[in-house]
Parts: sequence; structure tokens; C-alpha cells
Amino acid sequence: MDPLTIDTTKIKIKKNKPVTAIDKLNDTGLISTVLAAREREGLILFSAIDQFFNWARLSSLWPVTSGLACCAIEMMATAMAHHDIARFGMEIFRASPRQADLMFVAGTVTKRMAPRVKKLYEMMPDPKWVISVGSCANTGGPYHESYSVLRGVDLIIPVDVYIPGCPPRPEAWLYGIIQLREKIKNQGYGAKWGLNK
Amino acid sequence: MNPAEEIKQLFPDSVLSTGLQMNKPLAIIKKEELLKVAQKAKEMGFDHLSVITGIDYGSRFEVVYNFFSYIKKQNLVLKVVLGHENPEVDSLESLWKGADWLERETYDLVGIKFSGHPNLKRILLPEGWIGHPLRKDYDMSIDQFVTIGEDGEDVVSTDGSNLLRK
Amino acid sequence: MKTDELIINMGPVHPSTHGVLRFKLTMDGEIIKKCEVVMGYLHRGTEKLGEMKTYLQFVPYTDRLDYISAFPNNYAYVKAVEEIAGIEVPLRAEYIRVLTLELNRIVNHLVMLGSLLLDLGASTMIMYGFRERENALQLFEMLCGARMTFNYIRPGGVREDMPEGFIPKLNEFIKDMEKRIDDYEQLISGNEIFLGRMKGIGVMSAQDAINYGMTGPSLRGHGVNYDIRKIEPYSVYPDIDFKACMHDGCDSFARYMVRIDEMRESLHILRQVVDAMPEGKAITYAKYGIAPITGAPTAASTYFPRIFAPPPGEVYSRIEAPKGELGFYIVSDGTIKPYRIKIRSPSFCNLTAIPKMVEGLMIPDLIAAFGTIDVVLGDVDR
Amino acid sequence: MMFANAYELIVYILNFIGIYQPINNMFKTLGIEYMLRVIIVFVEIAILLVFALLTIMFLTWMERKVVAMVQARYGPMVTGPRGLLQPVMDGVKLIGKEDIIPEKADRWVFTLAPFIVFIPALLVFIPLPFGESLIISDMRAGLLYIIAISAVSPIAILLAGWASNNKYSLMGAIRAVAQDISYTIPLALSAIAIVLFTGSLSTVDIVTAQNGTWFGFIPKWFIFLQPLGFILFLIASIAEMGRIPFDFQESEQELVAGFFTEYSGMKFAMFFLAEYAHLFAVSAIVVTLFLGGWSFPILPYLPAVLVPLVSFVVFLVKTYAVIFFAMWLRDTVPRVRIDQLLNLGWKIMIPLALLNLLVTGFLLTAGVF
Repeated sequence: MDPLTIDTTKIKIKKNKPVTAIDKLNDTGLISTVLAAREREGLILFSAIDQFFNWARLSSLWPVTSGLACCAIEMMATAMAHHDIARFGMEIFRASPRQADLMFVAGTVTKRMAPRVKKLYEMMPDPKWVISVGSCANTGGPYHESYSVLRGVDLIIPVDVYIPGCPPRPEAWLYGIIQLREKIKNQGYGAKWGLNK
Repeated sequence: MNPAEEIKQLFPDSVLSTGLQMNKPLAIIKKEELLKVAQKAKEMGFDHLSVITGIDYGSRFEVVYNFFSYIKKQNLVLKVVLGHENPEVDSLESLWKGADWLERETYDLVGIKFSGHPNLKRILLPEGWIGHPLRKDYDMSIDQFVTIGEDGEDVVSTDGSNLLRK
Repeated sequence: MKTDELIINMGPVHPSTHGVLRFKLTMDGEIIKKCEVVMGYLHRGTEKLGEMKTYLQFVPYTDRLDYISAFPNNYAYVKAVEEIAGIEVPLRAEYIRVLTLELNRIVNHLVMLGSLLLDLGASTMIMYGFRERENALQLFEMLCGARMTFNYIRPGGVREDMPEGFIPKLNEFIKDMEKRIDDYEQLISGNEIFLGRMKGIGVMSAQDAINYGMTGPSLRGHGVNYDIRKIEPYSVYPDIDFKACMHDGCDSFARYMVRIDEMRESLHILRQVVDAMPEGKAITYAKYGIAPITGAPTAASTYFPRIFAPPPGEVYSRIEAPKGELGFYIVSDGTIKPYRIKIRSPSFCNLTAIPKMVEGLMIPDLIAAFGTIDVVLGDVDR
Repeated sequence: MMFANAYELIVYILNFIGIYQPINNMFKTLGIEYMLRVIIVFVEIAILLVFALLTIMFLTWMERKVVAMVQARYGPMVTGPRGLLQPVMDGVKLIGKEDIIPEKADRWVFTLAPFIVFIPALLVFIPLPFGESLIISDMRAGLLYIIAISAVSPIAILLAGWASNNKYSLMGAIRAVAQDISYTIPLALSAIAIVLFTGSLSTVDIVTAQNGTWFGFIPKWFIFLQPLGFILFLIASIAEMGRIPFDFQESEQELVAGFFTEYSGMKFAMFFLAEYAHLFAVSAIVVTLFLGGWSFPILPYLPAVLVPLVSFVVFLVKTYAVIFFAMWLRDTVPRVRIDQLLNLGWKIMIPLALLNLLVTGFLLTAGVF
């Protein structure tokens, strides 16, 4: 491009916005530290407690027995001797949702079963998590076009971890459980303070 | 002497035609005579009713009964052809108790009524479901949702507002 | 003193209903007066999907019917399709099929024993049952790459031949399994409390059982010696010598004993199949051709996905699945998609007998009788 | 150097250190001389509570490990060394759970029931002879106290079952009460057979009656004199605890979760811990009555200072043996049906217990023992 014949009409002048005081302050990063410090100052105590409760919650997740279809058999295989989830302290399968805090949606959620799965979820006490297992629970799976299947359990209840597979191998189950444990560890203020490392 | 021919001898006017279905004796029966012929088949030793199939051919319905005789180790297939408007046929529940749920399922999915059945209700789909899925003219596009009514039974509705998350 | 009945819901989510099945029980104190079975919570419309899929695409759906023993589902569907299309299956494929069927029968009985004992309260048998099942699943994985949903048996034979290390590992499994079955028998059959809970529970006369359409090991527990492998032999069963196991106790204990004997019988069959395994191809694509609509076959088209379109016709073919008589009624109209598929599932028909068998018993007995009927909900609701 | 109870042992130790008199005089000058006794009793109770809660936590861990060992797997491994922190984590998690009270449930009774279950389970620890002079209070009617206290828990179970307004809980509660009542009678009868020997209900007397040995090596435990009584007492106590094979309170298979279906969070933890406290207490009673409590043939030859310590260890070893048996039973044996259970209780256990009582009484008066 010969510099002499530059066509000045083509160059668009980049109009930079007027630099305000706040932008300058932001550039220095001073404000973010001040805000962060203010946010943290009352919470030093809480973050340690939060971190301890997180550790307690993630190390004793009691699943509720809610096996629906083929993934239920894989759930049993994961809970049995070979791929033991008792190592994570999860072998107490509470039959009643009141005492459970983790729900495996293992299998196809049909239209007729959907309200019951939702009611089961609502009966569980509060810090509760849902792992949707298998492609049927994730998005309807092989029965996507069927007239009587809900295309994914996240249409009715919030899901924390999705495990793909039809049925997923027990190793995939264990990986999903470990992911959930990571997620629980990062909840609350402790994580912000970097205690979750 | 295969059983289909025997039945043709006994009830010449009620058997429309006999033949073979993959080397199994087949007899096509008139709708009204089914109960009488089935009664005779049970006496001939066909004590095991394997399966009842309802098929929608667009212009007509067909109900196929597969029997097996444990004693004589023989098969028998009875077929009944029904019109396309409200298909209706006698229920064999009085002869074979196993037919109870098979007929309810055929009514539920294909929409063939079985007169004389003790409680002909839907067995696989909830009560208020619109349409019979295995019919060729079943509209797959409408999405029906099920919610639990006050008394614990299922309520079918096309809008899933209270069920689905916002 | 007039007491009114208590209606109890053993609801869809219940530890001992083997899945999502609901019993509406009207109880008089502890005794069940009327038991109504409500199902359909796992009805996934497999038969409707069958009409939308081609013959080959429907095979994975059959795995997910009775998901504890998927091989017999595959085989029943494929046998029906082969009868319509008139395919001549190579002998080696038939022997591999019988091998997988019998191995899957053992796995199914292991899961049944485990969950039966778990329902009665002993939590150890299911652990041992699943430990053996894991060994068997490793064998299946060597064979077809999947643990539960195999998609291995195709119209025309099996997907691919056995890997080399398969037979030695199978012999090892058979030897190990024999010892295990004696352990189970020692752990369970002599147990006083187990006998107390099983003997005389869920009694039904042989005539009623046949009338209610019961088939398979549950029927053979009532003294009726009908095993489809014997009365209507298929595949290579005629030249395998085995006996149909029968007990005429007509109660839950007899049905349990039939399954123990059947496991031993299956091991016996497996040994014969392994010895008599012929050489040859594992699958034939004879009847696979180009459907007339897409024109004459050219050189390039031989690599296209083969189109499989059997001639029009109707067939009902049935096999002896671990739970009973599993049959497929297929109507084909000459196109690549079946016109109608009807699945005669053993669990659905065996379940018909539960309401009558259970009147006058208590809830724990309902669970014992229901456990021996061995029901899987994918099979019941389809 | 046998003290009547732990209070005297502590006073002796304080004297030995020499700080008992000065503190006593100081309180006397302040005019509240009873305060020292109150403090010592508080210290005793505190030690007992800490010991009880630690044992309960250890038992939950042990139960999971024993079950895992029987079922060829590992059991909790990840939290803490070999899963030792698992019970702590379960407890903390249950504390952090939302506490749901069903809307139509009877609020006060619903919240009261767990406490009524938990407190008797701890009260039973008082008359238990943990060691040579390690007993909180050696009541003259120790055995009667134990049987009376263990009769309180069925009431609480009924309260819980009724208050949670749930069909399953009500049926579970009624079954649990029927079971408890029908098994307290053989329990008491086979315990009375022991009292015939010792002549006194106090647990310490029962244990001292089992000191010494016959022909040098057979220890004089009542299990050898009362084999039938031992079997009846063991079966009745397992039924009292509600463990498999007599597990009706929370038999998942039949009634979802028995009477505590509706409980969650800390209330459920109370039931859970009460069950294990009951397990430890009942095993301790079995050991005290039949297996010679803390007495052991070599005890008399040890130096006096060591005796309370060694007897405490002997008592724990025996109790954990009985607990292991109960846990082992839980893994292998299926559950009995409710009517079989009641038949066993009324038609077999009670007549046998009466027969055992008759034979023992006859042999005692005939001077055989």
C-alpha cells in the first residue's frame, strides 16, 4: 500500500469514550480490592465454618433409592462390591426422601412418572443435589421422539451433574460423584477465600 | 389334521378362510362367532393364550390371537377383521384369565373395545390420555402432560405449566 | 367391632418393587384383601418407535426392554425377522448366540436371587450375586463392548466373531460359577428364616398358573414341565442335551429352587457349546440387498449401508427367555420399516397372576411372592 | 481396694493428690460445702456422656466396616484415615440439614419424640459396671432400673409414628410397640433367673458373684449355669433393639422407613444414635449378666492400682464381642415376618423362660448350685 495514496475518507476515526475518573480508578484495580475487602470483612469466620460444613456434606451424601429403568441396574452395580460407593460414605440408600440429600435420576422419566419425580425432589430437605444419569434422563435419549417420555429431567427439577451414557459405566458414575463433590466444595464463602484448594 | 381345518369342519359358516402363517395353522373368524370358536379351541386343548395383537391397517382393524396347546404341542392362530369405526369384539377373559391385561393393553394402545371385559380401562397410559398411540392416525405433535390430582390419581392436560420449570 | 379397610399405596418409588410399579392394597389390618397393580410409569412407547425405525435400528430398543437380560430380547426379535426374511444363519453364529443366551440366563438369575434376598432383609446375597455378575459382564464386554445393552445379535448372525482370549476366560468363569452356586445354596436354602418366609407363600395351582398365562421358571415351579427350548426347539438346542428343571411345590420356595437348578443347567449347556463350537463365518449378509426403490446395484453401492427389507408377511416367534416366554409378533409390508411390532413380554403376563396369588397374605409375603415371579419394569411397560 | 462407685474413686484420687481437703475447706468457709460433691458428680456424668457419644460414633463406623468386610468390599475409606471421620461427618451433615415438620403433623409431639427416644438410651448407662469401681451409681435395684428404662422407648416410637401423620409410620410404630412389649417379658424372666443366684438386683453384686473359677480354669460365669437363659436373653435383647432378623421399626422393604419416615436432619440423627446407644447398652447388659462383666480370672493377681483399668478393658472387649455378633447377624440373616416374630415371642420364648426359671429355682433349693 503506497503511503502517499492513502484514501483518507476510508479511515474511520475511532471515537474513544471520554475517560472518566471511575474508569481511571478501575484501571488501577484499586476499587475491586476495596469492594472485595468490604465484602470479606464480616465473613472470615463464616468461610471456615462454611468450608467445614461443605466437607461434611460432600463426604456423607445419602442417595434416595429412585431407580427408574436400566440405569437403576447400573446404579446397583455401582453401589455393590466391585465399584463400591460406600468408600465415599454413600452406601446408606435411604428409602424415604426426608433423610436423603442426593437424588440419582437413573432412567427414563416418562410423562406419568414426571410429577412423582418432582414431588420426590420437593420432599427432600434443603441442601439437596440431583445427578441426572443416562441419556434418557439428560435429554430423553433413545426415546426422544416417543409420545410418553419427558425430554430430559431438567425440564422439571434443577440438575447439578449430568452423566452421559446409555447406561453410563460405573466408572462414569464415580466420576460424576467426584464432580459433584468438587461442586459442593466450591459452595459458600470458603471458596471465595480460597480455602477450597 | 391341523386344528384350523378341524374348526372349519365344526363351524363351517363362522370360519371365513383358513391358511398358514409361517407354517402355523391360521383361521380367520367372523367377529360374532369368536367366543364360540375360542370356547371350542380351549376344549381342543389350546390352554395357553400367548398373545393378542391389534393392528390398524388404515381401512380396517385386525385382532390376532396366538394359542398353543401344551398337551398336543400345536399352534393355532385366530384372526378377526373389524371395521374402522368403533372396532368391537367379544372378550376372551372368561376363558383365559391371562387375556384380561392383554385386552386392556390392546384397548389402551390400539383402541379396540372388548365387550364383556370386567374392567376395560387403560393399563399403560393414564386415564385421561387423548387418542390411542398405535393407531396410524395418532397425532404425535400434541404434547400431553400428567400431573397428580387431589385424590392422587393422574390428571392429563396439554399445558404443563405447573409441572415444568419456568 | 367394625374396622374399615386401610388403603396403602406401595407407590411407584419403593425399594422392593424392582422398579416403578405400584400396588394399591386394600388392607384389613395386616392382611391384604385386594391388590390392584398400577403400571405404566415406564411406558416408553417402544412399539410406536418400532414403526418409525428400520429393522436394524430397532435392535438397540430390544436391549432396553428387559434390561437385565438383553441378549434374549435381541435374539427373540432377530429370530422373528429371520423367519420372515428366510435367512439361513451360519452354524457358528447360532452357537455363539446360544452361548450368550445361556450366559445371560445365569446373570438374570443372579440378579433375581440377589434382589429376592434383599427384599427379605438379607443384604449379603445381592453383593455376592453382583460380584459374579461383574465377571460375566466382563465376558460380555469382551464379546460386544457393552455391559448391559449389547446390540450384538443381528438379522443374519452376530455382529463380530469372538476374540481369542474369550474361551479360556469363559471356562474359568464356568468353573468358578459352579463353586459359587453351591455356596449360595448353602447360604440360603438351609436357612430356617428363609424357609419360614418362602414355604407355603404365593401358592397357586398349576391349572390356574397356565390359565393366567404364566410361563418360564415361575410356571415350572408349579409342576408344569414346559420349556420352549424343549417343546418348540429353536437354534441349536435340539443337539444340546439338557433337562427342563421342574419343582412341583407350587409355592415361592419351589420357584426359587427352579432357578437354582436352571443356573446349573445353563452351565452344563455352556460347557457343551464351548466344546462343540464349529468354525465358519459369524454373520451372513445374504438377504441384505438394495431395496428395489433405489435402483440397480452398482459397484459403489456394495459399500453403501445395506438396506434390509424382508418380504411382506406376519410371524409370531417366541423363545425361552430367563423370565418366561418372550415373543415378537412382527407384521412387515415389504418396506425397510416394520408395519407393526407386538412384544409378548413374560413379566407382563406373569404379573397377571399376582393379584390372585396374594389375597389373604401379608405385605412381607407379597414381597416374597413378587420376588420369585421376577419382574422387570422395562419388560412390563415396554 | 474396691470402691462402691466412681464417686468414691474420684474422692480417693483427689485425696491422693492432696487437693481434696483444701477445696473442701474453701467451700465450707463459703458456706456451700455440698458444691464439691455436685462438681464431682457433674464431672462423672460428663465423662460418661463423652464416652457414650464416642462409642456411638465408633459403633456407626464399626457397623459399616463389619458389613463391608462380610460383603467383600471396603466400606468408608475417603473421609479421614480408613473412614474414621465418617460418623463425625454424618453427624455434622445431619445438623446442617433443613428440619422439615410435615404440615398436618402434630408439631409438639413430633419434635418431642426424638428426645424421648434418645434420653432413655443414655440413662441405661448409669448402672452399667464398666470396671472394678467404675460405676456411676450402684443402685440396689440396678437390673430392675435397666428393664424399666428400656420399656420407655416403645412409647416414644408410638409418639413418633402417630405424630408424623403418615400411614407407613403409624403401621411401623404399631409393629415396633407390639414387638417391644412381647419381648420385654422373656427378657425380664431370663434376667430374674440370674437374680436367683445372686440374691440382689445390683449389677455390681451380679458381677462379683461371677468372680473366681471352678476347677481352676472355667470362670464362674452365669452363661455356664444358665445356657438356656443366655440364649433367650440374647434373642430377646436383639428383638428389643429392633435389629435384623427382628428389624421392624425401619424395615425399608415393607414400610419404606418405618416410624421415622417423616423425620429429617437432627431429629433423624437422634433416632439413628439412640439405636446405636441401645445396641451398646444391651450388649453391656448381656456381658454383665452372663459373661461375668469385668471379672476375669487373672484380675485378683494384678496390683491394686491397675485393676480398675484392666477390668475396664476386659469389659469393653467382651461388649464389643457381643456387638460384633449382633452386626454379623445383621448381614447374613433375612428378616422374620411380624406374625412369626410374635409367635416366637409368646408361644416359645415365654414358656421356655418360665421353664428355665422353674428348673433354676428347683435346683437352687435342692442345693445343687
